[in-house]
Amino acid sequence: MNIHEYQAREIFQAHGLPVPDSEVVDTPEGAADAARSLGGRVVIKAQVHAGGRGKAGGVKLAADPEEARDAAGLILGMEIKGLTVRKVLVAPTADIATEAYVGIVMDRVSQRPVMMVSPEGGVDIEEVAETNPEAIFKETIDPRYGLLNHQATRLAYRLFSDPSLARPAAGVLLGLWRAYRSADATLAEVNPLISTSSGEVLAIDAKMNIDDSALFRHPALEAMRDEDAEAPSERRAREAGLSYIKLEGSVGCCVNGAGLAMATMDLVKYYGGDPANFLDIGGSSNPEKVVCALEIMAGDPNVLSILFNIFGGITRCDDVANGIVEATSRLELRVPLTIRLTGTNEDEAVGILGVAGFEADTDMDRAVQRAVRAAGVQ
Amino acid sequence: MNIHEYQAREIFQAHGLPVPDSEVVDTPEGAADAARSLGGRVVIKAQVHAGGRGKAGGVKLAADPEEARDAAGLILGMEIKGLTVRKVLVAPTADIATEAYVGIVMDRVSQRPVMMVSPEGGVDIEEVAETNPEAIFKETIDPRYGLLNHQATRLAYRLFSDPSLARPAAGVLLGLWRAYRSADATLAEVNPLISTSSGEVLAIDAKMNIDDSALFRHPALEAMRDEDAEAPSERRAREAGLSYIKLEGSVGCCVNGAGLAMATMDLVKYYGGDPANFLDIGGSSNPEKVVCALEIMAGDPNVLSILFNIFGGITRCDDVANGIVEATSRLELRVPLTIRLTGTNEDEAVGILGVAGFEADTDMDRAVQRAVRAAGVQ
Amino acid sequence: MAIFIGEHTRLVVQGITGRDGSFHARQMRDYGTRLVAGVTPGKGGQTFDADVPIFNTVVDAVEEAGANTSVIYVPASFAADAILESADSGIELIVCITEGIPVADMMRVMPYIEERGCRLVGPNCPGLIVPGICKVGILPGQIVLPGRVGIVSRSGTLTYEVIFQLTSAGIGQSTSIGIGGDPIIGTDFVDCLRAFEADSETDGVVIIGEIGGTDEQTAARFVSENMTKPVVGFIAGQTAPPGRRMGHAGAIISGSEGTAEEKTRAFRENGIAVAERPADIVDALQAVV
Amino acid sequence: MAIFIGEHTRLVVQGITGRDGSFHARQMRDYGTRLVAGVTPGKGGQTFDADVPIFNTVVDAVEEAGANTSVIYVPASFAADAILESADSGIELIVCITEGIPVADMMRVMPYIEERGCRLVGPNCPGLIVPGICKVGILPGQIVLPGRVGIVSRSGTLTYEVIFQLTSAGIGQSTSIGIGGDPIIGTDFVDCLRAFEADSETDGVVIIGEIGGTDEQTAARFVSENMTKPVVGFIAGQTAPPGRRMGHAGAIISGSEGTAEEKTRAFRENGIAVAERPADIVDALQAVV
Repeated sequence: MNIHEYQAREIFQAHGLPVPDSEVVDTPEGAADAARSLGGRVVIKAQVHAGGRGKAGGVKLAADPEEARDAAGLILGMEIKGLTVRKVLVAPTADIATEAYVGIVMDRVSQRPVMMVSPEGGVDIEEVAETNPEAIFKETIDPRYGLLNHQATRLAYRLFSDPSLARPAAGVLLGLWRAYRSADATLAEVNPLISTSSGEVLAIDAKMNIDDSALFRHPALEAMRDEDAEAPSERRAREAGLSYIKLEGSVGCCVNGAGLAMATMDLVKYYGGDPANFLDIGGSSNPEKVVCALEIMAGDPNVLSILFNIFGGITRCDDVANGIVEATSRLELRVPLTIRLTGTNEDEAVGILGVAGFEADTDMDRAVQRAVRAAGVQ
Repeated sequence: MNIHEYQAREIFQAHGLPVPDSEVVDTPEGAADAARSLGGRVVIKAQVHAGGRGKAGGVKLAADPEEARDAAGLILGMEIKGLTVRKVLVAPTADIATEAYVGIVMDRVSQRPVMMVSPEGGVDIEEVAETNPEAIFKETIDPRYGLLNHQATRLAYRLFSDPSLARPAAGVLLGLWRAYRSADATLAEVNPLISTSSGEVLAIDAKMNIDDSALFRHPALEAMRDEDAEAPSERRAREAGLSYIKLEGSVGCCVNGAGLAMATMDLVKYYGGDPANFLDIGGSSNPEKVVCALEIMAGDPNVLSILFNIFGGITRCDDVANGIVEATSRLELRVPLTIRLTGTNEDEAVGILGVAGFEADTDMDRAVQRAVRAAGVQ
Repeated sequence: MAIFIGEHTRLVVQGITGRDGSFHARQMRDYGTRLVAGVTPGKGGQTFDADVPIFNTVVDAVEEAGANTSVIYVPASFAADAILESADSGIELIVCITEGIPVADMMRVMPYIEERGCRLVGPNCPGLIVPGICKVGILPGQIVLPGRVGIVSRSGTLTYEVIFQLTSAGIGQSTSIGIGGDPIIGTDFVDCLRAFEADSETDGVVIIGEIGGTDEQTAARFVSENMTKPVVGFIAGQTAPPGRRMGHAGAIISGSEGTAEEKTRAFRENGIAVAERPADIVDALQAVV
Repeated sequence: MAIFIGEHTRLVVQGITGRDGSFHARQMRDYGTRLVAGVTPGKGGQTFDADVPIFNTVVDAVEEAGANTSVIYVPASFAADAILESADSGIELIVCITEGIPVADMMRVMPYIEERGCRLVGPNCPGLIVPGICKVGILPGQIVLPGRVGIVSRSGTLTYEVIFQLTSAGIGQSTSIGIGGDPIIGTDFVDCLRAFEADSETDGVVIIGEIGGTDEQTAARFVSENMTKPVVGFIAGQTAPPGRRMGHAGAIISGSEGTAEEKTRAFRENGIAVAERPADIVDALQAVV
């Protein structure tokens, strides 16, 4: 789960990082007030779950409260990568001498968190990794020990040779690790970590992703979820326990299992269609989930054809069939439905569907081809 | 450092252990008040850093506030193993169905903490270990992981087969581990952990030793030190950074280094004397420490002879010599002084001592023999 | 012989009295797996289906019932400790079916497992099946066919689909193993490929990858450098958008890493025949085995 | 040859700009030890005594100055991390002089050290000296004499006393090593005895134990089972009262365990000649070597 910059700033502050005080507001007038109370020049930053907000015009400087009001007025309501900006952060500007990158990512290869720092901060770290990889320094963190003091020291002296900067930087790295660990994060970043000409080290940006699987033990973090950042259909799916991602195609795909769902979408593409979504109803056999899945797909105006692809293992085909019958009795389906079912209780499912007037196929390729044709693509 | 039962109870309670509320008082009247506010039968327990207080009469039952007053009156002021009882704990009595032992010790062989439990609680665990070792169950704790849930579960089911008792017992074990770890303890014990006939699991005793070397990071625990439990001379030595243990003999020994100090005491014994103390002035060369050491030994009325045994390495013999001269100029030494010095700056030391009228030997055996003779033993 | 499981497997089910655990315990036993014990703390001394002893702890199952393999069906918040318990009790192979274990928990589990030298399959995986002999996990027994092709996959139902298509075409399997869709897993592609290469009952291997991470690329290099047996590959997720988690916690394209295109290229460059559709796996296999 | 240190030793001093670190760095260098680097974070780029480079980190000292051995003089609250840093930087032998490291810190250090396969001597120890060749730690160089007796001890000044008496009697030493008086230490008696047994330059060994723990008993069994060279022993603390810590954190008789009497008996029963006084060590050695 992504959280917003202003939320990550709070968490980082709580772990002792030198994050300047700032305010988050949702109106231009609020931005003017914030600028007034912060005093001096401020920066207005869109709070939105999308990278590249600077390039998209989502970050603006303001010399006084009036400029802050105007800037916030321009940013609030703006769309960045399909997401509407509903909140802005108002933060004091800093007198930047140097900009560094510091971050912790979960590294799949070492199966450990890796702390990365670079004296080339303020830009996309993936770019630095490609153009100037020797400017990135790493320490693998043993999860049984956490980030050790000497590791923080080693990295801090890669960023600053001056001990009066390296010492607080080491403190920032240790604090960032504590924040990462205690929030069950999969990413924690400060970009840039700056030094000022007066010799301060400050974290003037904050980014954090939280492990979805760990949210059960972090109700306070779960409460930070920005439901506005999800499509309403995605929120509904999440609440129903479905794994759903809306795409732009016309063939709705409802599958049990994430791998098979992706393979089904790929096969739609292979046969000339475009998948309208990823949708995994998971391993359970709850007909209610099937009903919800069908409603979500049917509610997508782009969808011209709906495909079910169910491989019965734990999932019982008859449960899915019952769900389909139940859902279609509740809502008038305006698009053709193609059903592929095989495996556990396949015969019962075919019977149930037959009574309700549906035909079911057992072959995946044939069903996908039919669903693509039904969308009018071929 | 030892802490008292009432202090360990507070720590255990803070870590979620089911420790019945109790009160600690230092007057018989206080005990009566406590018994009144707790209601019902109570137990009065001497708070003293000595084992076997029960056998010594330091634990008494009281049926009502009057009996509590009388019991506390008997216990307060009592001497147990040379220590005066200044406080008593007043706790409600429990309806004991079973008594178990649970504890964590620092195991030198595995170099890890070991949790031990035994269904034979309420008695000295060392006795159980000798008479019935198969009644003791152990889990070695990996300090990188802490006590794991399944380890606590394993041990809990060794104590109780009934899940309604084993589950809370597992919780007690996990809480005891948290207390042990967060206090930098070297020992944490509940003996007995009881089950009541109504099916409760309760920790009705509490014991904890804290790692002296870790006290620097636990000011709240350091503040729990009971200075009344130390001999005044031991407290003074500790405050001066000396390692001093008072014994009953007549030959005061002041040595640099713990191993050499023990070897010197043993040699005193070998030559027929009795050491009056262990005293290690450590590796530093601070003359003030020497002064303090000499004053402490001279203040012990049992001491009939004082021996310095200094092997100069980091410790400079001339510093020790200066300390001796300084101390003897401040206090009138009523007993003979034997000095053995060798190593770093030995010649300077002999010179300094010579000017002040002291003779110094370089041979350990000879010096010890002389000091023993000076005590009038031979 | 097969890989990892077989007639020598003596299974304990952790969470045997739960809904999933009891259902699959019966499925596995009925398939022929030697189910020697179950574990549910507090139910020690009872029996499951009258003949399988239940213990409070895994160590009891090892000592009293001789279990050497465990399969875990306990909820996500307890699953990491269940793995540690098995590892700590002398279990040699631990198969963790549970989905949704926090990444931080798994990062602590991995070095613990490695120190004790035992093997973990999963978590969030369907387990293993040796047709006609033994199954550990949730792979459906009715779709497999004894034979000489090994299957290793990050998916669940996609694996079933491939097995089903192979079986339908008369191609049998030596062992099918689902290694799980999480970012941090125990046994990986390379472990399985190495085992299949060494297995005298396997003639060729199907490897089913998906977007996210770089395990497929590592596997491809291993195939080119260390394998003599033919390998056919398939990658799911060509149509997956970057930055979105496609169900599996591990199935996410982050940055420039982990696209299906890259993985497919790595397969091709290292001599793995790539099937464009699941159905093409059959043809590709028939061409090489 | 000697044990653990010698002409191959390339030393880095952690805490070289501190009071103790700088004093002993000079002592060691003047004795002949190859002092190649010092470490003090924030002073990287400076030099110590004009010719020893100072680095911010141990890894720099390893990579840029080729250090293979470190000696630690940093305060107790930083010392555990200093050990971890050396282990993490590829140092092969770490000698920790610092006294007063919390037990919990050392318990975390030990498995870290073991995983990396490096050797720790100490903490709370005087270090090692090979007469005339190399010293690492704080043992006084002027009392040793080159020779063929190995000394291993839990004490500091008591070791000096024994070395001094041996040297006075003309008995030289191959290596003297103080393993430290803490309850949790890296290299133990058995490690040193094994190394002395294997060392072609050592003919016999003096082992100096004290009250607390059971390391002397373990060492005694090792001597009886694995050693061909004669061993002379001494135990300090016959007059120590139970339950009191005699200076060293490890020198405490707890329960029935760790008395000098028990240790002396274990020595005698396993063929170790026991000296009653330090002075008797000389005679005992002359009788056996």
